[in-house]
Amino acid sequence: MDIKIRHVEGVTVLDLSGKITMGEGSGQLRSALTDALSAGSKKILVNLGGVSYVDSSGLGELVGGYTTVKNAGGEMKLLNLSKKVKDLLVITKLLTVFDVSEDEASAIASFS
Amino acid sequence: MDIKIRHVEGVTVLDLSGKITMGEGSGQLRSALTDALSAGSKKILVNLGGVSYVDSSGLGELVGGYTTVKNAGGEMKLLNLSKKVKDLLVITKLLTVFDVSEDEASAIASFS
Amino acid sequence: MTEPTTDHVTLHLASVLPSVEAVEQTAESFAQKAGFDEDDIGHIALVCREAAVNAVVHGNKYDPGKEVTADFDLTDDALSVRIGDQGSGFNPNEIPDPLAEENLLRTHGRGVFLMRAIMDEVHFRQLTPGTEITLKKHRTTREADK
Amino acid sequence: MTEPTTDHVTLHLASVLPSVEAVEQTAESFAQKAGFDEDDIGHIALVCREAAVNAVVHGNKYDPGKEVTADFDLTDDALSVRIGDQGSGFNPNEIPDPLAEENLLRTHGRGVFLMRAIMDEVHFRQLTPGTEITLKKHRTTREADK
Ligand SMILES: Nc1ncnc2c1ncn2[C@@H]1O[C@H](COP(=O)(O)OP(=O)(O)O)[C@@H](O)[C@H]1O
Ligand SMILES: Nc1ncnc2c1ncn2[C@@H]1O[C@H](COP(=O)(O)OP(=O)(O)O)[C@@H](O)[C@H]1O
Repeated sequence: MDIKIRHVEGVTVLDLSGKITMGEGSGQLRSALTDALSAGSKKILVNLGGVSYVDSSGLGELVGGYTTVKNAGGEMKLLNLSKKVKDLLVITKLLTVFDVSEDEASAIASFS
Repeated sequence: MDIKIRHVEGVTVLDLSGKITMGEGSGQLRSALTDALSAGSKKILVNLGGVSYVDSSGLGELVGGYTTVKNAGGEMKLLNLSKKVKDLLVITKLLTVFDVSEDEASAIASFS
Repeated sequence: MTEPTTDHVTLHLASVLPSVEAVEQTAESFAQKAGFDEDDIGHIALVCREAAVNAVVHGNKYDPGKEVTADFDLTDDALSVRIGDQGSGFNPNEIPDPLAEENLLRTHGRGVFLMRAIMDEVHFRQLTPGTEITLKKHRTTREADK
Repeated sequence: MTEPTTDHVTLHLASVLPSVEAVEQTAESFAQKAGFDEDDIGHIALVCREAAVNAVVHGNKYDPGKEVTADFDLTDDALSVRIGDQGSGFNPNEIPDPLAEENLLRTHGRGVFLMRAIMDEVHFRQLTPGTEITLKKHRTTREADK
């Protein structure tokens, strides 16, 4: 997994690419989020547009990241899920946990 | 494999990282070289400092790249080989083909 | 993706993570041969991978001297994938429900649930020692015709 | 790297590239258990990988229905790795010498040469159908003591 970081109108955007699976970049997302939080970001948008593949460990990474941000008083949302990733979030009911959007501009605007 | 491109005093430096093996980035080096050649570069330094691993296919990639550059009237040299990669070049006598150096500044200076 | 030329293959794999990729790719090619649609193929390959991860990680605990077996069987009726390990076993009835309110934010525990959601049948069998899981997905008439 | 708890393992692998990584990792852990030094471990793992690539690519031509077998055997005397495929075979005596002037710039044909350079013994055996290659590296007294 590769993570690139951008700042857009007060929101920290993490552009993820590659796979989020058992063995591939476990812990990477969590440490990128921790870094963003310590740099003072509270509004974090995780862009999964470049992510081709997520398995159950990857779902766990996303959930763990969500909790980390929430516990630090921040907000983490998801952007650009592929159909395959979205299917998995539906099946596991994680779509009820995450705020998901398909358009970057409105995702950015949605942060209060 | 990842390839990043820099330009230093008239020399095009390709910073390779990752693995050059069967199945990993085959053809990638060749196409980066072709791009550099069509952009007019004739002096090309391939920096293997970030390459952890090369197998016999990877050796073939390096040789193929060398030939591509040479046939286009250019010169390709290698920089920063790990011990493991150097061992393989010794065993296969490819060290007699490649111009290899361990220091970027002198490698850059060595291009005529 | 190259389709297999046979309807049955049994693999004996090392307990290392690349074995998990091999199981996934093999499942993908069998699912393709079975004629499942693209979404199903991706899902089937994913859960076979999950079963292999469990065998390598929870079962054999990465011991490269312990085997993971993977058996792929394509009949007119169904695709069956059986994954076995030589670990110390576990009680599948004790797996917590990942959809329960109190588990929704756990970072683990969705693998077997996904297998059950995606496949038509999931069975566990205790080996001595180890665990064998069978994942089965029925072909519809349309798929079997291919 | 987890060391295997046994001195012998036989794998039956799918003809996909991840199998090659699995062979490499297994070879690495056996070479480590054998007590070879770090450079040797890397080289042994590399050439076992090369043999597996040949079995998947040249032998079984990526057919996931055809098996690659990989047998690892550690004795007091040596580490032996045997890789088999179900391909159409070839004549190992006809492999061109990659050190010959006219072959030095070829983009292929260094795999078997590396195996021979790094291991103490390399044997080919014709199967029906297929090829089996045996790679053997002797342990020195120091290594066997570990
Ligand atoms: N092959 C196995 N051997 C031993 N324990 C297993 C095996 N497969 C699953 N388990 C147990 O079942 C639990 C749930 O597995 P799973 O739903 O795949 O989630 P996860 O692997 O993320 O924990 C695991 O944490 C493990 O304790
Ligand atoms: N298992 C095999 N089955 C069939 N042919 C093989 C096998 N292993 C090697 N070969 C043949 O021997 C040749 C040389 O192999 P090798 O030295 O590994 O170089 P390369 O794989 O780069 O060609 C291959 O090109 C192939 O024709």
